[in-house]
Amino acid sequence: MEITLAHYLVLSGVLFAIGLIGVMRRKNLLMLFFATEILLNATNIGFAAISHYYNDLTGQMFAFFIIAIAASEVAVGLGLLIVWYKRTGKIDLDIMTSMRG
Amino acid sequence: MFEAIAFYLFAALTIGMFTITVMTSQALYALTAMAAGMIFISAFFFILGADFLGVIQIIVYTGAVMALYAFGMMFFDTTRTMVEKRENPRVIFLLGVLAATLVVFILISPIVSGHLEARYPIDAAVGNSQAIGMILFTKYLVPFEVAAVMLLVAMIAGIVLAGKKMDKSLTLMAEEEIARISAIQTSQDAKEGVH
Amino acid sequence: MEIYLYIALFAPLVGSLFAALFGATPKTMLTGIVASGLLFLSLVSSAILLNYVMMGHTVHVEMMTWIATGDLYIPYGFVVDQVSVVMMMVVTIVSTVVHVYSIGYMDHDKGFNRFFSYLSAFVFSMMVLVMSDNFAGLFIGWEGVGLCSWLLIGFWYHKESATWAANEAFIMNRIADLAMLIGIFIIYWNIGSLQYDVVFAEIANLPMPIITWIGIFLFIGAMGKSAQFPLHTWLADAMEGPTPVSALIHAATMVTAGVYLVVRANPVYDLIPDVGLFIASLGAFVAIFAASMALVNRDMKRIIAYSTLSQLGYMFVAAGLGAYWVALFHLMAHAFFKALLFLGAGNVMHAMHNELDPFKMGGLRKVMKGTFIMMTLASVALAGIYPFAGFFSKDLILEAAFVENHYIIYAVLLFTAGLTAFYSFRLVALIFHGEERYKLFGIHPHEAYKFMLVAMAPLLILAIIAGSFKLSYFELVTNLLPAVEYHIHHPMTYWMITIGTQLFVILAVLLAYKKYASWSSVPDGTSKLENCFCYKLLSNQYYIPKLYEELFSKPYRELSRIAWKQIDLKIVDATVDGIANLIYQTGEKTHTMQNGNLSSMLRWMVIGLVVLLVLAVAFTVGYNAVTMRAM
Amino acid sequence: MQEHILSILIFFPALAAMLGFIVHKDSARAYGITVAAIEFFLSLWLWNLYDPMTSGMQFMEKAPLVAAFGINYLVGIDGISLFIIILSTFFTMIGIASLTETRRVKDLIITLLFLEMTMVGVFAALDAIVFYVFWELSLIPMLYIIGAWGGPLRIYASIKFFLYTFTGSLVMLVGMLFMAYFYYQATGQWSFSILEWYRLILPENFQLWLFAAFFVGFAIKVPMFPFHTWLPYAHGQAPTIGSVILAAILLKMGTYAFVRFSLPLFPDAAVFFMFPIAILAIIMIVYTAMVAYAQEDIKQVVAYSSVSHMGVIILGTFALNVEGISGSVFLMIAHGVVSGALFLLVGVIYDRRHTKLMSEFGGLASVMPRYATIFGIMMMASVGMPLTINFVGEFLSLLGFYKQSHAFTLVAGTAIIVGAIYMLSAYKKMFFGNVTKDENKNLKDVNRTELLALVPLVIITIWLGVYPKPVLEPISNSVESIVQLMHDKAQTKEAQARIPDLANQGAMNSQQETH
Repeated sequence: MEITLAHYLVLSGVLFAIGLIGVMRRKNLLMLFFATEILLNATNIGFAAISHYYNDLTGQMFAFFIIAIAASEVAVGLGLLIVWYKRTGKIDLDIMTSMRG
Repeated sequence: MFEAIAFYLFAALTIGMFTITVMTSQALYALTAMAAGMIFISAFFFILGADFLGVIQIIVYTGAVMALYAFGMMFFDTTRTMVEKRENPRVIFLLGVLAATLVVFILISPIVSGHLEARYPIDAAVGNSQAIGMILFTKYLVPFEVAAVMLLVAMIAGIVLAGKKMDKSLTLMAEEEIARISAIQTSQDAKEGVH
Repeated sequence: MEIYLYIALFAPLVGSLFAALFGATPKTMLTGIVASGLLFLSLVSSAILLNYVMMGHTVHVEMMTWIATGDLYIPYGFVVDQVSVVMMMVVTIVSTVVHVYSIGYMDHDKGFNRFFSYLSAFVFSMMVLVMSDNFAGLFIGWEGVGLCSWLLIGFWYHKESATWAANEAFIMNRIADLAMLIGIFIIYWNIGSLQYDVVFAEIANLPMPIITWIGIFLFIGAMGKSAQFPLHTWLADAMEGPTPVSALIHAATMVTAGVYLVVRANPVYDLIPDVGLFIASLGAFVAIFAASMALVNRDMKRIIAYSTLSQLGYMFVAAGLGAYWVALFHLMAHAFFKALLFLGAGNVMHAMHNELDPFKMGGLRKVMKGTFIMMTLASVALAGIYPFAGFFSKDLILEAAFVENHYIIYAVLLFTAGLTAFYSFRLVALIFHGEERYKLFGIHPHEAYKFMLVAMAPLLILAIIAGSFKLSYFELVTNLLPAVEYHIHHPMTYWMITIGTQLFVILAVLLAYKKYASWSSVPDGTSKLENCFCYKLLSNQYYIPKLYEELFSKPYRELSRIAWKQIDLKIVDATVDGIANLIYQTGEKTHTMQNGNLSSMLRWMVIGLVVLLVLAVAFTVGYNAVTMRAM
Repeated sequence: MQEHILSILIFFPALAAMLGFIVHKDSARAYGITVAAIEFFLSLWLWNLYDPMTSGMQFMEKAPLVAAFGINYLVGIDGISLFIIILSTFFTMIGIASLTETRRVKDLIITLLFLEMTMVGVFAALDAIVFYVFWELSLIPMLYIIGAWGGPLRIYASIKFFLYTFTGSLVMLVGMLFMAYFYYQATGQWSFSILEWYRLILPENFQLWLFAAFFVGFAIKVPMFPFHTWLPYAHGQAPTIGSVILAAILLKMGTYAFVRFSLPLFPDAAVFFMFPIAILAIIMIVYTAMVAYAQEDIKQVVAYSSVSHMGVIILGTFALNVEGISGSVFLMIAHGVVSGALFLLVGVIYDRRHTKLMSEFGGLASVMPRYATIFGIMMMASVGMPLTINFVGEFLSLLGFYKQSHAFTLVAGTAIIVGAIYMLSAYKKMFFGNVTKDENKNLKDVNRTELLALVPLVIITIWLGVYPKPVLEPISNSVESIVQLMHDKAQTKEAQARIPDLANQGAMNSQQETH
């Protein structure tokens, strides 16, 4: 049974969907971050798989940069989260309504 | 055959772990499942021959990122059960499933595949890490440097944000006021240190 | 000779501009004298041109281009030929007299200078009208006289009735002008030129329906200016203007422009006798229609205006029957005695402090001998009694109708001639004879200035002797117009008809004298006669003005209001605002989407993603389907 | 300098406007008048240099902007645009000279100078993108003028004006882009040059769609019924100077664009849509004339009369023959002069009485005789009295359309009747009768400044009415080339029949004669 690119892409898609569900479902900001990490990782699998099956390193490069971005995102995001927590004492998404239109 | 077994095994594990991450109400479970999922993903990278990426995945995600989250959780004290108000869980699942189906449909449909052509072919003669290094420091040098700067900025931003008083602006304050605030700050820090 | 043409044409314009320079300053006698002098110059030039034309020449100049685009070429071209020179003479004579007369008549008016400016401008327009060598030039004059008529009817602009009448005249003329414009368009697109000579040379080659349409539209144009039914109501109302204006514009010149147009366009109307017959029938109808309204009217000027209308009907009968030279002849004679009549009426008005009701006058012949003589003679001329001008011209029309075998028209005209004599002398009798009823109103009448009477004298002479020009006139104009002689060949019939007409007319005169010469009281609307249906019908002008008011003015006003308030604001604009509001309301309603709640935003984000994905799939599937089919 | 005169004409006012910011506010007026006068004399010089016998574009300048997509700064003029440009510079000068506004004069003058740039730019542009840019830019100064110096409802009016016209222009932009794309498909090159588009023959169904897209933009600008409702608000709220420029120049952009774009690019579509548009034009003429008659505000009367006259212009344009189009272009200028003057005149009385309601006046002829005279002359010009400027245009427009449809022309011709009705009754209400209101008894007649602005307009009105040749001849030459182009491009039988063939006309005429 040959594992084809499609298998990886389907897996990537499924993981992405899980991440999406998490994004929508979570109200706790920290948990929300977890869900975004899942999204990023789902794409990473896709990139790596395409890179492999097409014999091209570009995909891996992208995955690499995505990891770098994810890392900085966590750093900045957590920093902001701390600031928010200091001001309000909560990290619940529902109280963040200052962007009301 | 081996590859297939490994793929299905890790796929099942990854999906399971991430599902726990998303669904559990225990923050600690979520964190742990997440870390496990990350490691399982690195397994795919190894299967796909992207050794360097796999290593990075383990180091950066499981090592750095997860550790950060762990610290964060301790700081926020979210170790206990979270109470989250949910609206329309069905809609959420519907949307997720719909998105997944569409993405999968797009990805497996053989439209794009025909036109792809390797621009930076993997050279079988050199190892994965070496090949990555060669491309990273030639073609992707500028993005690499930018990424480095970005990480630096992110680091500084993280420190500043975590340490800054959001309601006060030092640039707008008079000298004496800054002195007064810093005095209060030190005394507070001292008290907290006692606790 | 060209220099005389230019002098004749532009001297009035110079006079007008000169007077306009003093428009805002208080009265100066200078303007009146200069304007009159310049008009006299124009008269002299016209006379020289007449002399030149009598010798068998014509003058044709092209001053410069007016409009030239595509194939259209309209120059400022002027022609002095046998027809236009007659008109020029009529216009300049009457207007010179009226100018001089006005110096006295407008003596006490604040707008003295302004008046002369308008009056001379009118003469200029009229000269353009008659001298132009193309239809567009004619239209310039046509509109120009309309404008001046508007200015002059509304000269006393503080009077509501005067300004109303001015606007009515202008707008009614505009209706006819539109038809005239359409007639010009038809001519242009079928012939490619508007020059008279080209048009008249080519007209016979056109298909019959087109010639008919040209004839009809040009005649509708003429109907407006000449106040033919149903566009006649403005003429009586136009009497709101100063009396010299009525004399010049609404009796002698402008209103006859329609007749001039038909005469000028005789090659067109010669080809369409059916339209000609219609014109003649309408003319006959207007003749009797207007005369009947004059019978009972109690406004001196309106009576004369209706008589003008009636005489215009006569002219159209002649023109419609193809007797163009007769029409033009009657036009000329009529101009002289009708202007005289109006000027006399002006004297009476002055004497009576603008009282217009002849029933409030009476016995004025004692104080106003000169005016009395002039008006009586003018009325005699109007009634067509031998040997005055009216006899020659009006009798010719009757003869023409008889010879052409249009006996109904003939009978109508004959009867109208009797009516004419009756109402003319009713007026004369009421004003100058009988008891001095004006004393009841405490008025002290006085005769007008001497020089005014002197100024009127040329008209008096012409009203008496114009008939004697008939032969030389005939020789002159038949160079251009069809030379049809209308003679009843049977001498017996001829004499019977002529003498019969004369007797009938004289009988009418005597009847009028008998009934009105010893009138003693001022009717107050209670007598039996005044309450009978016929009287009311006639004195209300057959209720036509009222009908127009109800049928056109009011609905138009109402419709305009609806168009604005209901359609424009409530439908058109409301639709636009509705669309804007719809968008705005959509924003209002959906802005809760932007409630700032991050978790709902995230959900929207996912929905957006799903939508994009669906689109992507749909497009690719669709694209594939198309390419597959293409393959 | 001669070869760059158009660029100078376009950008000199903008440059002057920017320099205007550093001018002291007390001398702003003098500065504005000087700049506008220089600009006006430059445009007169342009006329002097213009060769009236040539029908094509003159003073062309070209500089690449986006070479890859064939977008160039391409300007040039022919007889059609020349006089509208002169009209623009003239009215800017007159407008600034007669300013009576006291609030923020300097800003107003700067805005006007910017507006002048956009106006000249629109009429000189030969590249669709450049045209579009100037077209849209012209909205902004006008938006300011109405919004900042307008009446009590100015915000509503200015936003309505902006959004309405802007929406239309966007549809037009889509049309332009598609046109360029089609050009690319047909020739393999991108081009936005109108002159190159002229050479392209489009299939009929494409023409219909593109015509419709352009039509939306132009029709709202004109404004054609039923897109006209922004105009009364804009006029009602705008200050005098705004109304003058709006009526005299900005509306002409729409009709000018019909002549420049719609006709030569889509001759078949123009013939196809001729009668629907003629019906709209007739509704404009008659219906808005009726609406004008019902107005109580003298400025609204003039505003609606503008719409009514624009109907005649549209009708002349879609006559599709030399007489009609020349007439309509001439009428654009005529209507610019006359309606501009009428708005100035309304401004005169508004300055004195601060009301525009006709019921507040009455008997002004005896109080302000000079004012009444000038108003009367302009009113008569508006009514279409021969020997005034309007008559030439109206006569030719109607004459032209008569060739296409007799009945329509007859109905449209009622313009001369209904026009007389509302104008005369408005004049009567304002000037005739006795002075009933005490406020009106001591009104001052027009002063020297106002005369300075009005007398040239009167002179032009009569001069071009008596002797239109200097203007009509270049217009007619250029129009002939457009009509010939349309005939050559026409594909459908109907279009070929309706658009005259000037080149072979001589031959045809002689043929007719032999028959």
